Amino acid sequence: MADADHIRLAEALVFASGVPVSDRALTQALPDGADVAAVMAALCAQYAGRGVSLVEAGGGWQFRTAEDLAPRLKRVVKVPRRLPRAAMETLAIVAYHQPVTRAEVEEIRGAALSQATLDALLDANMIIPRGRKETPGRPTLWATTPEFLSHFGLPDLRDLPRREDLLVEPPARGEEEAEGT
Amino acid sequence: MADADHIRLAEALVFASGVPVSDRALTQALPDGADVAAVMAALCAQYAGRGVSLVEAGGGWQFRTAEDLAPRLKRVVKVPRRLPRAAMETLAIVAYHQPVTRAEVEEIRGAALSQATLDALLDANMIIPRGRKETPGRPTLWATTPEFLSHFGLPDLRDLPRREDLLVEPPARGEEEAEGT
Amino acid sequence: MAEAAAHPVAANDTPLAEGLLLHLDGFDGPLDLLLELARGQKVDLARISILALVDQYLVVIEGARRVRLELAADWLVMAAWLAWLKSRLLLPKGLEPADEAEIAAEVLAARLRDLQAIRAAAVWLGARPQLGIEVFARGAPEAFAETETAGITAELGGLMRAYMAALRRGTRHRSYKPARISLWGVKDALARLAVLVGVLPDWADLARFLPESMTGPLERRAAVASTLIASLEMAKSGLLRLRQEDAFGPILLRRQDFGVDGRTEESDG
Repeated sequence: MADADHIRLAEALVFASGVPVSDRALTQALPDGADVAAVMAALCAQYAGRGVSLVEAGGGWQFRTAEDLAPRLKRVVKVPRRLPRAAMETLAIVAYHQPVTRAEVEEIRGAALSQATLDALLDANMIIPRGRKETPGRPTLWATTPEFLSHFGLPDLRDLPRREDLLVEPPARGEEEAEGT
Repeated sequence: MADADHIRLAEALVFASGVPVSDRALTQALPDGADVAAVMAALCAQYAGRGVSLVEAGGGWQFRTAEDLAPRLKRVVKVPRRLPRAAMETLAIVAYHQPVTRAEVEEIRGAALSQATLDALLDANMIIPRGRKETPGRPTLWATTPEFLSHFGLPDLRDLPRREDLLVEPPARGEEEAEGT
Repeated sequence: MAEAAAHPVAANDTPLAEGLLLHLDGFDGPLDLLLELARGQKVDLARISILALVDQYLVVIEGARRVRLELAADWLVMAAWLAWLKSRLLLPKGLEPADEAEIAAEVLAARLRDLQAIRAAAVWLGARPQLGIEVFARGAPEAFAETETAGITAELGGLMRAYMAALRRGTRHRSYKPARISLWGVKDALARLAVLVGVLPDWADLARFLPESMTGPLERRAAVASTLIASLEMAKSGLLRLRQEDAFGPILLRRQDFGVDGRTEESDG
């Protein structure tokens, strides 16, 4: 059973932070011997069904507004624009094939990567250079950032769906296009 | 009795807001006829005794870490300084064009380089003078330090991302090189 | 069906030129169009008919060229490659060129499946609640520690953004000089090929017939496209032979073995 005091402390720590709080940071903050996993599970349960929920994303824990409130919050809060389709596809390629060069991204999409797309992904802090490929010209390798995971609410890169699962049910093209525009 | 759904929405709103949320703003955001006072009283009660509490301050409602926990959190969260934008730009230019004079940095950035920016980079141990350029006035040449590399996780300057991978259409290269001499 | 209406290209009749043009502009390149056409076949992507796909693509490109003569090079390169693929696929099975084409067709199908998977992944990602768009983090985070003055926080992504911002600002101050673009046309390519093919005794890579002075990727792609079209033109009139070992591999050309002198009248002048 998780200690009520530990739960309060973890709650305060994660609530106060603007970015996800790692298990390591929690272990440091809680008294020695505290069971971080049990504490976080208990805290998760306490927030179930509330207007704010505790999620694991991007290498740590973070409180976020509940998903179902999105339409009503959007009316009040000003939200930035979503990434356009080309940027989302490029991001998906980087996520699945990282580390990957620009030429490889272009090869898979069969289209050149535009400056606008590259800028949008860099500005949104979704991708980051991660070394060079040891081939002629030593092209830059790209990878996703921790913010990418955090932005899409993914605990880890392993939580991306498997390729086979993606190909099972092709999404309706109509919807997709409506979203892309 | 306050509606549970209204409480959730109010909770999410106060949580997501960067500034205290006034009763007026809450009235506007909640459905018509919602009893804001009752909603906020219920929400306050929900947070009583938790690691976070709902307080009325600064003309509105906001969440605050429970006062008794603040001292225990202090040791953990560290907020390192961010380099200002001008400093980051200057550092990037020095990294790519080193050794480089101050005038050359200004030329590339298209903006004057203040002494404060130079000092900030020197203080952070990111750049270092590396000789003088043999032109009239013998201006100081600047280069990056080994700390710069380790700070950005680069094994070597050769591992900086390729310029051509950052810019799909490089800005008029010939011109720039001619000016760089 | 909305799908059928949106893609008149699948019909037998000449497609409506205007709708088609709008359509082509909406695609992110030839592979994107091919995938859309393949999905129009409404079967598992593993079982699409490559021959039907080739026909549909060529119809679209032909239609587009009728309305707009200058079509981006990559559309034409793909068209030429698909035309080659089709000619080989129609050969009786068991012949070496036919087997080559089978492999090339499989490679193409695999690329389409890869793109399809990525597109599905992008849709999956886009459907997730995104931070700052659908769900929101604490608006007013509380920082507890005294600022650590010794350390700085900076990561490579920020450094790159800063560099690009600096370069952009820097170049804005310079006066704008439009870059001169001189593209290598089909006529140029025909003339050059006619001269060079006669000199070469054996198979040679198409890339060797490109003009030497090409400054950028655009010029290069244009030159590849026009040289390819020129070589197809010359192959049609029996002046040379074309060969490609594997899909997206180098295109090889050689003078027709017998009888015909590779030189044309223009090249003598």
